[in-house]
Amino acid sequence: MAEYLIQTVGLPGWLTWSLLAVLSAVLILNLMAGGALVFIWAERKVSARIQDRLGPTRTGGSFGWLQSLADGIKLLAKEDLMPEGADGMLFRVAPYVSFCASFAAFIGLPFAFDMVGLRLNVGVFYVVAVLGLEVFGVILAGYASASKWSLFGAMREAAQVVSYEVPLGMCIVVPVMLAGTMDLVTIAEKQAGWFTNWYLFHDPFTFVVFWVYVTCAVASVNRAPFDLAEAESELVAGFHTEYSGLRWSFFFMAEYSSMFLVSGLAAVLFLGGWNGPVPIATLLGLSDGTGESTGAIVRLLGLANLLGKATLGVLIMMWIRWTLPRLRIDQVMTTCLKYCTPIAAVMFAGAMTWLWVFPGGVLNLDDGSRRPGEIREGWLEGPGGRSTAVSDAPVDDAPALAEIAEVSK
Amino acid sequence: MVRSGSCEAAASVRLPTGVACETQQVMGDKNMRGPAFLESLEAAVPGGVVGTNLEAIDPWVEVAPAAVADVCRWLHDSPETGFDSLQCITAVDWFEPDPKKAAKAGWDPHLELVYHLWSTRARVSLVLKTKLPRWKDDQPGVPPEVASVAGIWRTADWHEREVYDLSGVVFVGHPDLRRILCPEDWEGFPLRKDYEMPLDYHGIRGR
Amino acid sequence: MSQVIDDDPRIIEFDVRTDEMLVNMGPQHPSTHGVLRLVLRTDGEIVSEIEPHIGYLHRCAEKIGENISARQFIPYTDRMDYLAGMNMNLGWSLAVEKLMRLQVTEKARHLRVLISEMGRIASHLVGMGAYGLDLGTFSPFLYAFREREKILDLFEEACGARLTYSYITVGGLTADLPPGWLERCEAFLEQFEPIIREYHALLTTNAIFVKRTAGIGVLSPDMAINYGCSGPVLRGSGVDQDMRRDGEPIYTAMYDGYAFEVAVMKDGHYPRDHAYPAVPADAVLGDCWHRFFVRMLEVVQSMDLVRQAIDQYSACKGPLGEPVKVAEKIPAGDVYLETECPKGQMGFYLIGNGSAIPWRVRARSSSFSNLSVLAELCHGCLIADVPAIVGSLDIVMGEIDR
Amino acid sequence: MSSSVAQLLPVLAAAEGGLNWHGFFFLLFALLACCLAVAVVLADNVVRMAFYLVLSLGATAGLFFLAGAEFVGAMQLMIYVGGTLVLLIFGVMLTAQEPFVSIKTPVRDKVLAGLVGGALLAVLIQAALSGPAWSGSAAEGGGGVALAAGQPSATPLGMALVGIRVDGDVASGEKSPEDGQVRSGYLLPFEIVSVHLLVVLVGAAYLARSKRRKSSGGQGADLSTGGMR
Repeated sequence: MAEYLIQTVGLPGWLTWSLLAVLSAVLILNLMAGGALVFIWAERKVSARIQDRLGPTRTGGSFGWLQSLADGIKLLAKEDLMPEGADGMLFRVAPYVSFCASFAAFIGLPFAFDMVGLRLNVGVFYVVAVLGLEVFGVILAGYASASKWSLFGAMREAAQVVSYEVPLGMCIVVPVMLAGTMDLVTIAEKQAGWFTNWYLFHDPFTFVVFWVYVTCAVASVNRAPFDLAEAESELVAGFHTEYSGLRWSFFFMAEYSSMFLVSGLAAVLFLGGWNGPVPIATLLGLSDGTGESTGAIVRLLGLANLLGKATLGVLIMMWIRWTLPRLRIDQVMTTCLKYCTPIAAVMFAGAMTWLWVFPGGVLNLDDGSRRPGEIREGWLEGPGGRSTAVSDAPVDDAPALAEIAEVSK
Repeated sequence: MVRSGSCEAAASVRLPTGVACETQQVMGDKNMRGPAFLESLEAAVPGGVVGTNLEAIDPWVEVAPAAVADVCRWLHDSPETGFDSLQCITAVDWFEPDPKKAAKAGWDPHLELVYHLWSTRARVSLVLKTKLPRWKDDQPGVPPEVASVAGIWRTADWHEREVYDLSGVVFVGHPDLRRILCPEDWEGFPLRKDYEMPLDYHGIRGR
Repeated sequence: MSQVIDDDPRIIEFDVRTDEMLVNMGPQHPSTHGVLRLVLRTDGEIVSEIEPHIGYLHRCAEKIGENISARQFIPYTDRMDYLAGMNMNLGWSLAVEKLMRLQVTEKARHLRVLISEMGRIASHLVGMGAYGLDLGTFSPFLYAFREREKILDLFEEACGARLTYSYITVGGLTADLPPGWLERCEAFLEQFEPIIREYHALLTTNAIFVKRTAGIGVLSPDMAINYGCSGPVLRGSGVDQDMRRDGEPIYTAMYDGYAFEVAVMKDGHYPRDHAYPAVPADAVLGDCWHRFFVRMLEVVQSMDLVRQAIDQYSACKGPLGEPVKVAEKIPAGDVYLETECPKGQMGFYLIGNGSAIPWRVRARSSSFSNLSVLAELCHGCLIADVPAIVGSLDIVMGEIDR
Repeated sequence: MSSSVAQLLPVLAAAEGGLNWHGFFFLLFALLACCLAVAVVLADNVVRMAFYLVLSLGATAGLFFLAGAEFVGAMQLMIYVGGTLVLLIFGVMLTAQEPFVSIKTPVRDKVLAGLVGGALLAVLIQAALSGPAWSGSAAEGGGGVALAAGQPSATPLGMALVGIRVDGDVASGEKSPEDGQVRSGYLLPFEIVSVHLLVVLVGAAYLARSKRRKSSGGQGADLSTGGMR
């Protein structure tokens, strides 16, 4: 893309690169902002349907799809109050910190084979690390609003999110172990083909780990039934009691985008990322069946797949929110420490033994080219490796790899 | 448990006066209203019972103000009566403000406390009444005093606070006698017949 | 080293010094039912002491009662427990009729049973929905109000009002049922039956709901009696008392010819509980869960009563009878009557002096005593349990403050 | 000093004349980290100090990413910023009641700190600038810092942890020519460090344990399951 601009259009080098950088940033930002808007509307409609009522119908056509826009304008117009005893700088900065945290995590999430902000080799690790930063925004907001209620909410939220990162990390290690790499793109590639290749169905242990992951994800994103921070029945509105107008909308956007992110991560790790349940692209002959197809139509199909799965995840979260009552703070902590973490650990051990007992997978479906036991890293493929967008460095330690292959057979 | 049959009555007709509706006070063989009950009460608290009225729709027993606590204690604790639940405490201000009617009225101004007791086991109710002077030794503004029964029935705690707040009766021995419905710094006792609404309260115009 | 510390008595071992906080919950708090202010003394999350402040909705109904005639007082009884206006009217009308030794016609009696039991269903629906709100789930509230709206439509056809009915009055009822009302009421009951199972699935057997309510706010039977609790709060603690069966003859006579069992747990199980979810393992008799479950059983009990009332009412031939004139003279004398209202036993004490205007009117409210037990229940619970316990008592501030 | 500064500038000029983005971001993150570190020292409000620390450590994570060491960058973000600083802010918030929030340091301490800091800085700069890579290769290294060869990956690190060394030309287990030791993996040191941390953790928990009056059963005692105490 850059070469094209420089040669044909003759733009100076630095302008093209900055243009491209801005373009990708805007793309991701819009995906997040657009996603948040759609989800706000979806939340109203889904909760309405669950509660046997209609939800917004008048704004913009019959389905009220402009409702989020109307909310946005209202929030923009509303005055940004700041309580008198508040710590000015921290109060203003807090929403942007939590917004940036969930925005930065989108860089690592692969939407289709080559549609990823930055193909990090430590993709999963990076996303989880940045997701942990969102709690800063909440803590600072709770402290800076100088009100007893918001401090209560911030305390509860911080304790909950920090403690739920432990089981979340453990659940993520299982698919990473199955794929042998932390690179999200490779993990998704490995689950190409029929849905039986998805890690969800890889073995009973990963199946359970998926559901533990869902619980921890719902908790770490602070959605009901774990939404202690904004428990309106006890505390008035948790940490964002004192916020209004645009700042409040940033918190709102951060919550929805991290919801989308967490379900996107679930899709990539367990549900085969951009690979659909039925490999239509391979059946139609558009791609070569190894999941790394580079055709434009196939990528769009992949994008549709991932967005569909992530949106399904978000809808499920909404569905849970409008049916289940809220847990008490000590029950939330007990589920984390006494239920999620031990189950995740046991399942991790189970998945490992399963891998050791059935290296090729029980059904031995694949032809051994994708044996999960071996490490399929881009640069370990050797000179004849796949032509990927990233140039392969000449690998001079092929003999060492052969030896590894024997060890692990 | 089906209760079959009831007093048949066609159109809305008045029962002849004087025939006490079959009051549930008559429970099984023990006639709680009967003389036997009054003798046992008299024996338990000598000088307690001052008067009775068994013909009224809700027959009641009048007790001397000083003996209220003892009578209630006996009624609560004694096995055969066992009134373990206090339904309601009411203060009635018998005072006719305008002199003309006061002359015709058959009673002299006084304050009357009415206790409604209920026994959950025997499913029987009892009404206790006691007469208090309107003001303590007749200085207007100083509420009369009577022993508190909050120790016997915990529900009396709030009921007595309400009677104190609205009708002005001080209950001696009450754990925390404060106004319950009106603001803490409200003057006067609203349910008194001669109560005047204050002109203003913290700047809010009263009348 | 640790040995030295342990046996040195002078070392005052203090806990991590967390200073006590006085937290104000209400009066404008989303979870307190109406304007109730709770002052909590909390130590971290643990509530060590709680003190309810009431009186924000005090309209001195009793003082007004001394200036208007008995029948004119009916609209004030509507506004005491505004969620069960019908039952309030019934209580006051029966008290006055007891004083006037008045007997209403058979048709009026059956119609009163029908209407007051429908009122009980509507009130329990609000109690169930609001309790879901207190525990954080929003949907049951809307399901409950969807059904309550249908009942209010029926009431609107009968007496023209949806909240403050003044339909049952001294001497009978203000108007007879419009034609076709009974069929519509029958249709409502038909479609309401499966929805009760839906509520059970949504709340009663919901794991998180059970976790938040079972074993919380346990009220022992004798403490309930001592604090004068009544209604579902008393029956939730296992005390077998229901004024419709044990009350004054003039009130129990109203239910002659009706078969119903009191919804209370006797030796381990509720009446006819085969059709309802089992009691969860860690639910102790007298906790929030049992109070909630008793209300759900009473809804079904009231539905049976309404069906029987419909049959009895349509079988009645006689006229409905006229209520008394507005300025009817009340005989001298005092009378007290307690009726079984949805929240508990609502008592009216009335003193007449021969003129049309009563000398003294006193309303003994059930929520007033039910709330007084709150301080005892919330001792040592967590902050998140306070709305759960207040919700389980199902209090209405209009009735408490009068 | 001025000559070394002059050497910095070509870093910005990329080979084909346009702006060298890599250099630009490097300078940006470096400046950000340093200024925020200074801000941490100068800030008098405790909570703001903690917040600046979060930002400056975030900037250093950015530097790691720039240098292609994604694993270390992510590690920095997760461990430092996501873990330690959350606890630090917890501690600061819980204790930052009025008397502790703004810490005014007397002028005398400021001067002393400035002196010590300045001396340390001078030593560091002198050591950095005298290094061969910095001063010597300014001429041919003009193309800016070359990206690490090929797609950087954490796998050699991961496997080394397990004891299989793939990053050198010598297979694991043989003697390495230069220093004669066995090039074993990092498993042993890794385990030692983790046990060490465990011991430290237990010690800290024991020291900070809440002292409770021995006799009192106390209301709090039986509510000890979970809860915020």
